[in-house]
Amino acid sequence: MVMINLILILLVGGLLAMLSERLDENMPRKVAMAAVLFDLIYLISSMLSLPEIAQLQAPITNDPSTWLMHFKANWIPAFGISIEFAMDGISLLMVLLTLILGAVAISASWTDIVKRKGFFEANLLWSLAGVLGVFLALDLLLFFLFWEVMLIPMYFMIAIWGHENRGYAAMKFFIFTQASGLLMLVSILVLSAINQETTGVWTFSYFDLLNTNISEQASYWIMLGFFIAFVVKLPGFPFHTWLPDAHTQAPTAGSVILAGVLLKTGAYGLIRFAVPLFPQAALDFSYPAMLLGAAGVVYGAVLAFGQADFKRLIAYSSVSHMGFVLLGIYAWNELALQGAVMQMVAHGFSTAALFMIAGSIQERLHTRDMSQMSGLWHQMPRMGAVAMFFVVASLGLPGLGNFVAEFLILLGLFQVNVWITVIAATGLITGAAYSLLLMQKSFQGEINKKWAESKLSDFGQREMMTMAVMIIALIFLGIYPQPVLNIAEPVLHSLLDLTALALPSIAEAKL
Amino acid sequence: MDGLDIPLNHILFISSLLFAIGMLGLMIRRNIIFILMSLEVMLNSAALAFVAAGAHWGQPDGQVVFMLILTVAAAEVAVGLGLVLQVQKRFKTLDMDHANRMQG
Amino acid sequence: MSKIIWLIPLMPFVGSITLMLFGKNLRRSHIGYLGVSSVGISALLTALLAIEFMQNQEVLETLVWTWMQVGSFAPGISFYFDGLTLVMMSVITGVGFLIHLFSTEFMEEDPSYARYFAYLNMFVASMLILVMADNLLLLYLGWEGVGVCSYLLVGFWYQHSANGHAARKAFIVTRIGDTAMALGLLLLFSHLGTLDIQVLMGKASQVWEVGENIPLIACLLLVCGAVGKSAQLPLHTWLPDAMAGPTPVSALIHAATMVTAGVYLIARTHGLFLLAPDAMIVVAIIGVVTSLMAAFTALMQTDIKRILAYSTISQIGYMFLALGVGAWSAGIFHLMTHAFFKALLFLGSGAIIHCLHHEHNIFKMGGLRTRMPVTFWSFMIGSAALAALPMTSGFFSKDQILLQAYQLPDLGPGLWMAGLLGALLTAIYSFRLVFVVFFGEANTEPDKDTEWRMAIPLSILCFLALVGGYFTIPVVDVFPVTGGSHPAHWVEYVSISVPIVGLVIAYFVFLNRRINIETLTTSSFGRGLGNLWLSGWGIDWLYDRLFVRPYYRLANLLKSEPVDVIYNAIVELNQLLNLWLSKSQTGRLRWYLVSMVAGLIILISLASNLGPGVLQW
Amino acid sequence: MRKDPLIPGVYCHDLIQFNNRSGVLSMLEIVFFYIASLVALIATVMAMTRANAIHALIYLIVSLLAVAVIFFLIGAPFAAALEIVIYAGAIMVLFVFVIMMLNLGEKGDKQERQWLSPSVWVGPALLSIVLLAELLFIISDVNGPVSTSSVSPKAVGLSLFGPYVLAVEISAMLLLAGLVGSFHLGRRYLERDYGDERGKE
Repeated sequence: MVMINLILILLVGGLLAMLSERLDENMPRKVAMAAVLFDLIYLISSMLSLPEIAQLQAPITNDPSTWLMHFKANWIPAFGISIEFAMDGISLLMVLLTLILGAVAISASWTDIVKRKGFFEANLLWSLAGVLGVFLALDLLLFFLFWEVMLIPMYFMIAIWGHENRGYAAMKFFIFTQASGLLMLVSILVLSAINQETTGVWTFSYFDLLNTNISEQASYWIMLGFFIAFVVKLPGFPFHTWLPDAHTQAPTAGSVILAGVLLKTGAYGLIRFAVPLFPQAALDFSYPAMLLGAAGVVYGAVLAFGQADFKRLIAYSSVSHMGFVLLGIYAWNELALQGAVMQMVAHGFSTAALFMIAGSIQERLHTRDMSQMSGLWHQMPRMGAVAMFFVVASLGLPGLGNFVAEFLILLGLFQVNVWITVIAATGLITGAAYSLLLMQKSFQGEINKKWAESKLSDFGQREMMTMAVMIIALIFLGIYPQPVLNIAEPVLHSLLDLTALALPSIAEAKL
Repeated sequence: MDGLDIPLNHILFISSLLFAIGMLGLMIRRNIIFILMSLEVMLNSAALAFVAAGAHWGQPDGQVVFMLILTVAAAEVAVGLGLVLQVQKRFKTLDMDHANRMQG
Repeated sequence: MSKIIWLIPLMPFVGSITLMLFGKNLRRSHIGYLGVSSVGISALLTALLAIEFMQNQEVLETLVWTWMQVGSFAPGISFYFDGLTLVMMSVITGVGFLIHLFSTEFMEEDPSYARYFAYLNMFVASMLILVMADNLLLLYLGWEGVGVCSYLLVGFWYQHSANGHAARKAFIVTRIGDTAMALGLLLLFSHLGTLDIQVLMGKASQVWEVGENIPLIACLLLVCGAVGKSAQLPLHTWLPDAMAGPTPVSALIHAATMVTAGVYLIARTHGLFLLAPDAMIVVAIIGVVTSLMAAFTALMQTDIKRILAYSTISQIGYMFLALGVGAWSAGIFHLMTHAFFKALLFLGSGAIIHCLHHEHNIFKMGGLRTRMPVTFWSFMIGSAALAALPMTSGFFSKDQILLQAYQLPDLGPGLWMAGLLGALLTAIYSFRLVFVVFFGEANTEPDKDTEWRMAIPLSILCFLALVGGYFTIPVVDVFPVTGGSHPAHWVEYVSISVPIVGLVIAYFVFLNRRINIETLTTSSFGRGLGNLWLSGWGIDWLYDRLFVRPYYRLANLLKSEPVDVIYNAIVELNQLLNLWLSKSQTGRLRWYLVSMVAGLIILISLASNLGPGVLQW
Repeated sequence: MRKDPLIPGVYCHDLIQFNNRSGVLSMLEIVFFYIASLVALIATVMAMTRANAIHALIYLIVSLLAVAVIFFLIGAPFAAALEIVIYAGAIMVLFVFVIMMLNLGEKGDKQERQWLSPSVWVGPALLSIVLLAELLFIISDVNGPVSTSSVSPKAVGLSLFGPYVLAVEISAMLLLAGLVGSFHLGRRYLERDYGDERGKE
């Protein structure tokens, strides 16, 4: 029930935010913030009351009763579709990340939305609700439903409140994700049909489908359907081209949510569905997948280096960073998976913060073109310092979250494939190149005369508070990541056991 | 020996001929009134085939479908003729080639 | 004492954080106190630790907390303290403290006073973590930390794009080495299952035989890291540019401490290198080639800081040579003495620059001997030590290195001779600097002389540069004993006399002008060679063509997203289809009818071809 | 025998048995059939080719009547009656009304003749012939006579309100829609007309 409440609070909160615009123009943002914070508190309090949180027993993947929470009710019993939610460590981490970044996103868009504020906040909250649903739903059709729920409000956010080229970006975003989502739907249906053929029962429950007996070839194709859907969202090379446009054109809050949370649903889907449901097929496919990941790392970094648009640069850096996640997942050992989970969290914070900075700059300068910036540090030292922090975080400075993630991924990957590791490691160098270029072009360098006269306001208290949350989070993740690792560990163990069970050859090789 | 009977395929043959003629009419006429008439012919030929088949099996279903066709024809003519009036009103002609606003 | 060892890096860290958060609201003097005292406390604690260590020779290991634990991978935030660590810590905190003190005067008029000390404190903290780390991952943390601080400090005056460029170059070039080093870490962990340095070296000697491939690769990867950080060939190009930062920064980071991190790394992991003799030879050759290359380059430079930068590269080359020939303690000893005299030289040049309105060109100086006596004497002592004139600190350390290099079988005499040539050049260029700057006619007038906050550090460093050679560094227990027999006496005599010869040459060429090199420098060959040396053997130019420009071109080529071509093609195909199909939408009823009938005909004929049963009843 | 009207299949079958006619057609009836067929074909062709709408309509009515005869001959008297009453009667009268309202006149006839040039109908005729050939090919292997037994209106009615009740309801909806639609279209025609005239005044 807790999980349904979590989603409902956001849905209702969105509705209230939309209605509250009639009372006062500035009411929606407050309502939205209250809803997200309430949701966060509610989540934490209900987590604390769980007995399992203390020891976090290893959940057995195909036994829902061992999970932190499990809820199941009939929805369309004739086809075995149910309302099934379950939460384990990874879902918990992702939900926490979603809610925190949700609050950040609302704070980021505190002042820059001028039209239809109520509807904006509503879309934001509904999108978050969809994301929560994705992280919690374990009935595959319900999962697909939420997959769409998070997509449509995001489409509106880009299409209505986006920047100059919003129509194109929104449509591109929609078509990419929708087309790949439909591919996933087909895969889900086929999987369920195959399961029905062998067992005689219609079911869409993850826990039942885990035991599906599929021929090797069929599982390969179905796995590809899932893979493409998730990799488009991730986004992995070469399905990433929607991302720079969408990120660049989206309003600040949209970029924050998109980069911080929505991309993670792809990675989550890979960890939760694409690999465990089809262990053998995923293993067969792991080499191309890792190559795609490495290509993403390098390609994203090179393209980021070539960009002149502040937000576009960050967007490509996301492509590069999420390439690491793909690598981590398909290396499929404990180190790499921990790294991938860590990267999901750390990248969420670092990129969200960078997008927020980009939004603040655009709000003040009305441009994202870096050739028109330069020397902004002089007028906005606080923003510059914060930007410097997140830039070095994103280039993987040890002691901050991203480094832990990338190092763990590389460490795990190295056991699997040395040469791909070497390729991916060059991402560290190219990452430094574009990150520092970003800093140089915007905050450092000669003071641009254009802005010398105009008074640019530095970060205020609200912004510094928001940034402080993320700075502390990243430092914490960087020097003491153990709590996060501990939460994810039992889940990853059970996933590894599950796939090892399905792949006796691997298990033997590991022994 | 109980005399002669009508072979089913003769009736179907006539039905097909009527259908083809109706279709030909449909294709060559530009006047909407004639188009509607052609449609009636085609519907009627289909009805003939149904009734004949029903008779072949000695079942009432053929006639039931005939009645359904009749209903469709009636409704279609009612609406269609209403449209004819509108077309005449708007375009001052009954030539359907003039009513080509639905061009892609 | 061992309980509070973690306080030593913490103090400057806290100082740095405080300055970052509240620097805006503090008074200038308070900022200075805070910045200097945080390092001062560390220095004091280090001194206490050193006294304790001298008494009981106790190696300390402290686990503060486990950084992360994933399966068997469990690096800790943990410190390891032995003689080597002590030497490094003393240099960092001691020299660091002096340079902080010097900076309070040097940076006095800078508007970003607090930011400067925040960065500098952060650097000291990172550097301390680097040398105190007991596992390679924590070392890597410090390693990258000093890299970022170096980036921040080189680009400290961010309003000049050139500084930003130099800073980025410094970071990215070293990052190349760092990445290789990270790969080395991965390799070591995946074969030995640990990153704890002591355990690692123990295990390595059990698992691997001497001369095996994997330790060789691992060592070479570590060497790449060391080469990047310590500005050795082929990754040395960042260091001369890094002189764009404030001069005390150059003294601390780019002379005394950070650039020697590579030397420390190799010395720290000597257990691995002993398993890979080939790697050691590579280190020795890199060292000697670098030292020669840099020495030739230093001869031609006109910017006072660039001369010192190349001399730093050259001196670190000596340290690498020492490491390569297995003269571990000699290398570390030279590291220490070099820290003293090079910090002295840099601070001295800082004093000159400070008093001469930021003049860098040595030919625009001259005759400063009488006007800036403190600086003159510090330069004299520093240059003497750098040139390794007898009885100075540099003499003892460099002599040790050369003698031990000579003893290496096969390559030894060759390395020794190259080293001697380097020493000769060192003496020439260092005294060229002294003679040009302090003697002759005055070209500019200093508007002030140094105050006490500059003078005291200079004096202390003068003292250290003179007597540093008499120290014994407590690293006997750290390194295996190498080199037993003494080489022939003539070797020693030659080693001693070479710097003096260099001094004499410099005297005759640059001061007395008895030897006229005009004809040589104006000949086309001489000029060409001179230009080549001036540009640092054209390596920067080469890298620019080989790597930088192609990368820019690649990024430019790709920036419009070539992958989108595929998706745009799909879009265009759809639009084409749409256009084509919408043409068939004529709006003429009869046309639709005819096409419907045609379609019907085709369908029926297809269906009847599908075989019996489809249209049968 | 007809006690269980809720099982329509059984029921209808019984009814057919019950109403079984003597069985055999006379020679005359066979001849009638072919004559009626010929009339239907000729009348239809004429209807399709007339220029004058009213003439065409009358040929169409003839064709429908001929089809009604065929219905009667093959034992579907109810269908025959409906064909005459509704088709030839009601629907055709509708046509007549509309044609009268449109008031096409001589000009329309001339126009029609012009439109009926061979260049217009050769292509469609070819298509029609091909389709016809296909249809004939398909029905070529249909064998057997039409049943000689007549299916009574009662059987049809029972069948309608038995298994086909859903279809009846759908037809009812359809008719309703047709009613509303034609009313709507027709009323607007009249209103506009009225409005235009008023505007002219």
